[in-house]
Amino acid sequence: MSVKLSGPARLGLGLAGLVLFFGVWEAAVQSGLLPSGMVPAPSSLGPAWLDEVRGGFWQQAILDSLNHYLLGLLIGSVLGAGLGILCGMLGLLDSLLEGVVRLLRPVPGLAWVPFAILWFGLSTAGATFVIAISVFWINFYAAHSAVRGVDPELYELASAFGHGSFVGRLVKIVLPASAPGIMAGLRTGLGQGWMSVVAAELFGVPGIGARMMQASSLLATDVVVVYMLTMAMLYAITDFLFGFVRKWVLRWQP
Amino acid sequence: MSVKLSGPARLGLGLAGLVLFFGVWEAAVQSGLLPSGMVPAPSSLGPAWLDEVRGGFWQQAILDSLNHYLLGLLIGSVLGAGLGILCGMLGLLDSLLEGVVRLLRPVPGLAWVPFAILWFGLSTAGATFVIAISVFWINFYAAHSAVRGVDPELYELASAFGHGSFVGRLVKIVLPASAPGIMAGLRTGLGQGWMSVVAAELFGVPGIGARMMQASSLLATDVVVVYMLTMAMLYAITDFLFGFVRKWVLRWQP
Amino acid sequence: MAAMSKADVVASLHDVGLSHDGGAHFVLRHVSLTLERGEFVALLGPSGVGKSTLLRVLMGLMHPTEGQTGGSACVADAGAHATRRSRAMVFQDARLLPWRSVLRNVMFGLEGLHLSKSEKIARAQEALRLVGLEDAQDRLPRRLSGGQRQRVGVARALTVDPDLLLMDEPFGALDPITRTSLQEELQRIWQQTHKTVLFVTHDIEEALRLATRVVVLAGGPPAGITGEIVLDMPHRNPDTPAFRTYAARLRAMIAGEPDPGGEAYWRSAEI
Amino acid sequence: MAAMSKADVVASLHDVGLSHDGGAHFVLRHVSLTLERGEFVALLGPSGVGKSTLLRVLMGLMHPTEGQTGGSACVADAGAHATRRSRAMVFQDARLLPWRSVLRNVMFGLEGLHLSKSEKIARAQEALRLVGLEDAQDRLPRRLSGGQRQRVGVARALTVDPDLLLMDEPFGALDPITRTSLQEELQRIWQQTHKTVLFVTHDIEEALRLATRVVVLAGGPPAGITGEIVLDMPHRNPDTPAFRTYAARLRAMIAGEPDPGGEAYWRSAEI
Amino acid sequence: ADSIRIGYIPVLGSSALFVIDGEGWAKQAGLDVQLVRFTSGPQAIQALVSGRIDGYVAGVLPLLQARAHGVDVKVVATASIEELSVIARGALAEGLKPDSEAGLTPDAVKDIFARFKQGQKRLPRLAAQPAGSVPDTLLRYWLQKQLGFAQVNTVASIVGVDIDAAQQAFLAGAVDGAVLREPALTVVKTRLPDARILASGHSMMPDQPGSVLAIVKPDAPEHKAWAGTLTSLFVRATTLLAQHPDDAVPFVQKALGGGMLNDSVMKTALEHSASRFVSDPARIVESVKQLQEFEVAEGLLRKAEPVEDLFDTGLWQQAKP
Ligand SMILES: Nc1ncnc2c1ncn2[C@@H]1O[C@H](COP(=O)(O)OP(=O)(O)OP(=O)(O)O)[C@@H](O)[C@H]1O
Ligand SMILES: Nc1ncnc2c1ncn2[C@@H]1O[C@H](COP(=O)(O)OP(=O)(O)OP(=O)(O)O)[C@@H](O)[C@H]1O
Ligand SMILES: O=[N+]([O-])[O-]
Ligand SMILES: [Mg+2]
Ligand SMILES: [Mg+2]
Repeated sequence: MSVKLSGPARLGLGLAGLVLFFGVWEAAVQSGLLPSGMVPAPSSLGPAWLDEVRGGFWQQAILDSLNHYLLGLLIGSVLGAGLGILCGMLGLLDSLLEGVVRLLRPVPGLAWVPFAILWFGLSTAGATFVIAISVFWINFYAAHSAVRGVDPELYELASAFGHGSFVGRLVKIVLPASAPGIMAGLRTGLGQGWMSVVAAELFGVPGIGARMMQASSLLATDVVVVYMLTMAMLYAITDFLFGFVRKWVLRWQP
Repeated sequence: MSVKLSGPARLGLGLAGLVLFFGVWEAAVQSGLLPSGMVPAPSSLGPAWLDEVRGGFWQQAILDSLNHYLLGLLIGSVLGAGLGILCGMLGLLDSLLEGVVRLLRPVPGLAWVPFAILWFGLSTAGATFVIAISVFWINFYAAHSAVRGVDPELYELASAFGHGSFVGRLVKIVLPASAPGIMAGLRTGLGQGWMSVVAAELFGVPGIGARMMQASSLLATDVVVVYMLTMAMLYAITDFLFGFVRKWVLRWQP
Repeated sequence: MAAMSKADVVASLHDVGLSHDGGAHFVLRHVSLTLERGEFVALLGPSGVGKSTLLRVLMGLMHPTEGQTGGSACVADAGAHATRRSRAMVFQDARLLPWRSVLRNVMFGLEGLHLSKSEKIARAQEALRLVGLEDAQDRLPRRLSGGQRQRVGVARALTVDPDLLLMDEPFGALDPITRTSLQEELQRIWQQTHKTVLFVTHDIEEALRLATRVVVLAGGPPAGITGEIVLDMPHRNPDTPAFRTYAARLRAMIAGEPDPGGEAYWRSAEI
Repeated sequence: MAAMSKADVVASLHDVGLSHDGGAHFVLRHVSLTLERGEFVALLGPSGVGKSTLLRVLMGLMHPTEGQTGGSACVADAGAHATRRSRAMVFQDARLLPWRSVLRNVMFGLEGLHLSKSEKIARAQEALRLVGLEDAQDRLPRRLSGGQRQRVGVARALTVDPDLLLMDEPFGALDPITRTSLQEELQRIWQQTHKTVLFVTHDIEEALRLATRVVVLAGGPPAGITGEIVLDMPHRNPDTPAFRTYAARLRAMIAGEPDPGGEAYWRSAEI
Repeated sequence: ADSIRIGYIPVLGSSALFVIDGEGWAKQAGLDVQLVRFTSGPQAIQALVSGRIDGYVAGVLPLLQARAHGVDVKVVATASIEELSVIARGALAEGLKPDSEAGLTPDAVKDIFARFKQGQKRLPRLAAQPAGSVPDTLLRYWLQKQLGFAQVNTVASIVGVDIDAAQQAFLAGAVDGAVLREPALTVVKTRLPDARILASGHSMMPDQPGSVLAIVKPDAPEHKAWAGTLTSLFVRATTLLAQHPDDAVPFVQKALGGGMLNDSVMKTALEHSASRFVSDPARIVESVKQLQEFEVAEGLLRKAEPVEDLFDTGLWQQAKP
């Protein structure tokens, strides 16, 4: 039996872990173990952040990135999970798309950047496209394998009680039974979306990623880390908020 | 009951889907529906590929990329799945690392590039690092949630038959029960690895990604697509090979 | 009873064979069975002989590898304005949906029927009351004991008010008290509504207490129907000689021996 | 029997209480039970009363919320060179590992014991033979019928040759023939090896056929042990008056009525 | 001996390196030179700061950032001057003659910007490299100091991307103008005949500093051993490029063309640039000073350092032709 920890205990441990992490890092920089040119000291991050906030860059970068993040996430998640569910349920469609999926899936988000530029220009639409594509595949595969993993005995049950039609199976069995997997995919996509923000902004669309690259080109590693942490924070917030949705959807789980 | 397709039927349908895909694409370009400057015609890909092969660029790019792909994949998968399993089983460790994980997880692979250059220079090591990081998180989360999803009744079973120790639970229950999830993570990581190849090569380490970006700077969309497809092919091969491993590991599954 | 009109055949199997591997090995073969309206048929047979498989075929969950199925319940399912279903099944494992509360598990079969929400709830609650779980309606399946889960499965099948009720060892995990009370409920429902029931059980006494006819599946693989007894007992008391004779005959048939006929009682009593 | 030495207490519960929610609602309370070496105790009780929970506590899978556990089997598990385990359990659901073949499921409990690979296989095959599944050893659990799965669970527990064997409705899904044969096997093994067995069943006849003592869990929640009968029957024939009297007494006790004592048989026969 | 790692960016300004490499001069001189490609100058100094490269051939300005971070790196020779031009397409090139290059006055250019804003109802987008790079700084310098716009962001929106991406964005029409170097200039002019030069290298800034050869810690013993040799090879290669550009085509083609550019494009680009291959570091000291002041004013640098410290002209003096 694994140790069951209470909520506050978990939180406390999590914070302790963070303190440890930053403490070791600061000590390593202070003692010269890590050269300060290569890694900023955690204590320098506060001032760097304040500078960015005072200049208004930080707020603006967040707003800009949120914009294409949210849109790309929405489009990618809905299409990805939707198609994943359909392919998981319909063997015929699955087989038909299998080749194309195998062909397109491994094309990296970044590799789409040239086409994003060609098709959408250096616009938010291009960034949204790059984010949506990377989120799409995560959700597609998560939904697909969750649906494939549904206990076939439950389909029997659905047939036995008048829900043997496609819609019946979808609504009564597939969606709830694969909800844990789909939710896991959505959650992973949430993270993947933030990761793609940097790729999407690499070609000049303003936002956190663009600002991060700008700072790195000026060797301002402290500002780079400020934006890394900003992303972590935004991810944590989106993940936290999604946690409520997930908990509600999966409230039947132990 | 969903349609069960035989192996050859699936393959045939998959090929039909591909033919349809390329056919529609070619027709769209030929008819001028898609401007040829923005999308290359599929028929132009063959010549473009031959040019690359004759110049020796294609073979060299593949060798270069394979090198850091395989190494990054190995490191990222082993560490990610390993830590994911440990955190899934040990509530204490999980709680302790939770904060740090939340902090580091959302930092995009690309955002590590500046540090990869700083820490590892421009060797393959830098590229390997970027690939390993992105593969790491996929495997970490997949393993973590697979282990969390293990039916607690199976732990009871293990305890009842003398396998209640940490190692007993790990070997007898956790690894086999979470194998489907871990395998899914490894498989996703396999794809993610190829995606990160582009990011890893963005800062000049030679390989497929670098070559792709070079082509895109000349709007050589046909060459860009040749390398996109090359990646798809390499992914398909790795995925196919992994399929055998997966099938063998999960041979008990329906 | 054999002379009933065609409309009264609720379900039938004609020379059915079934194989899990597309014909290489048959589980069942040459099985013919006719269920007439109002019959209560008990299906007995050794473990692994194919009883659950037979029920799946009757429920339309599996297509027979050979032979045909027929009968009023097997042809048409409930129409657009139906408030009931033609068939329902109690699975051998309770097979509850883990994400639904007990009440919503019971309501599963009602969804899609032409009923208001409150009617559905009322019917589901009534079914839960019949199986003695009215207080557990908001619990999730994993919070139930084994027998409680099985009873939810029974309630779920009863609530759709089917013509044909297929029950795969529904009372297997119940204590005698609960079991007796559910047997009595089932008997009452059957008498009042003239449902047709096919009931798999391993308990010969249970079969004799409830059924109008007992069918024995044995032999094989492939297994077939090796015997059938139409029960002719006004009082179903286990202590009567008639009851004991039937029990001994069935015991022999399940073991694959020839039907010992009416003399069997005294032999069996020596065990 | 009460005057045995301490070493002969294989397992015991002292005033045990158990709550699934940390003390808000108790499932069991004030339960004291002592299992002495060589006893065959049947545990009866209505559905949902806490029988499986009680077995979990005895198996050490749950810590009692109140009270203590003890006894030789509950204290020490097999040492480094052990070739057997002190306790084993047959779960109410078969609880097989879907990724292991039947044989390897049975071998589950042998792993970690001081046996060679071939000894393990031989022991597992012997156990499978006892439950009549020697031909199914390479199948995966999902290819088994309900009763076959349950028998694999029985084989898995038998094969570790435990001092204390906890069985949670092990024969529930079996047909009478298989059931009787397994009962006889179990009886034989028990007599030869002097194992201590705690056996949950809903079948009073089964309890009376096998047990040396019957314990009834009822009432509540929280439930407790409401009655106990040490059986004193040389011949376990269901048709003898002694057998019927015991059956009637137990039926009443499970229902929560006071023990009617020896007179009960005639009353029960009227049902 | 350990190999000498030289970072470079894929522009014509780095050609001297390709010549040294291609002719095999380094090997003859007993040096093991390894070329490491970066996608912009700022990218390269990240490796420089952590000691991953020993030498650097790219824009001079990112070196100011490196020095500000305490890295002892010195320019020992110039590679090329007046490399960068502003090129425009579409509405931003409207009405310009193909040979407009030399003749545009600041007022004429201001007019073009004003017309664009009026006609397109938006600001023109101009592609440069990341902040701190020569192209970015120079573009801003040109807009503010040469054209006299007070506020850059009211005239144009500048996007800082990699060299490859800048070229692609311009070709694809995702930007209206770009600050490009050779061979990109020749490539885009060949591909887009209606692209027009808005400002030549000279008119952006006379003696505009471009690519330089810089060496990390040139006085450290382990670097001193080869710094002189490398500098003289570099000077020799630069002279060859200025005098016989055609001889360099195969080497440059191998390094930059990657099989995707044909020889004639490379030849045109080299010939066009011949006069700009200048190796004397003294030539750009003044202009670097101006640009440093400009960067300080722009907030890209915290404070100005004596520019003389950035240069080490001694090696060039020894090697000069
Ligand atoms: N999915 C399957 N694939 C292959 N064989 C199967 C499958 N399901 C069942 N079987 C086999 O078919 C036979 C009949 O199984 P079935 O479940 O119908 O038996 P049953 O009579 O219900 O037994 P029990 O009383 O033990 O539940 C068994 O031998 C079983 O092993
Ligand atoms: N995990 C759990 N959480 C909360 N309540 C539980 C849990 N498991 C069982 N219960 C409750 O505890 C009580 C006892 O359950 P238990 O499984 O021990 O009953 P049982 O006597 O074995 O019943 P049955 O004969 O039906 O198997 C039941 O009321 C059940 O609902
Ligand atoms: O060379 N630069 O990009 O500065
Ligand atoms: Mg069955
Ligand atoms: Mg139980």
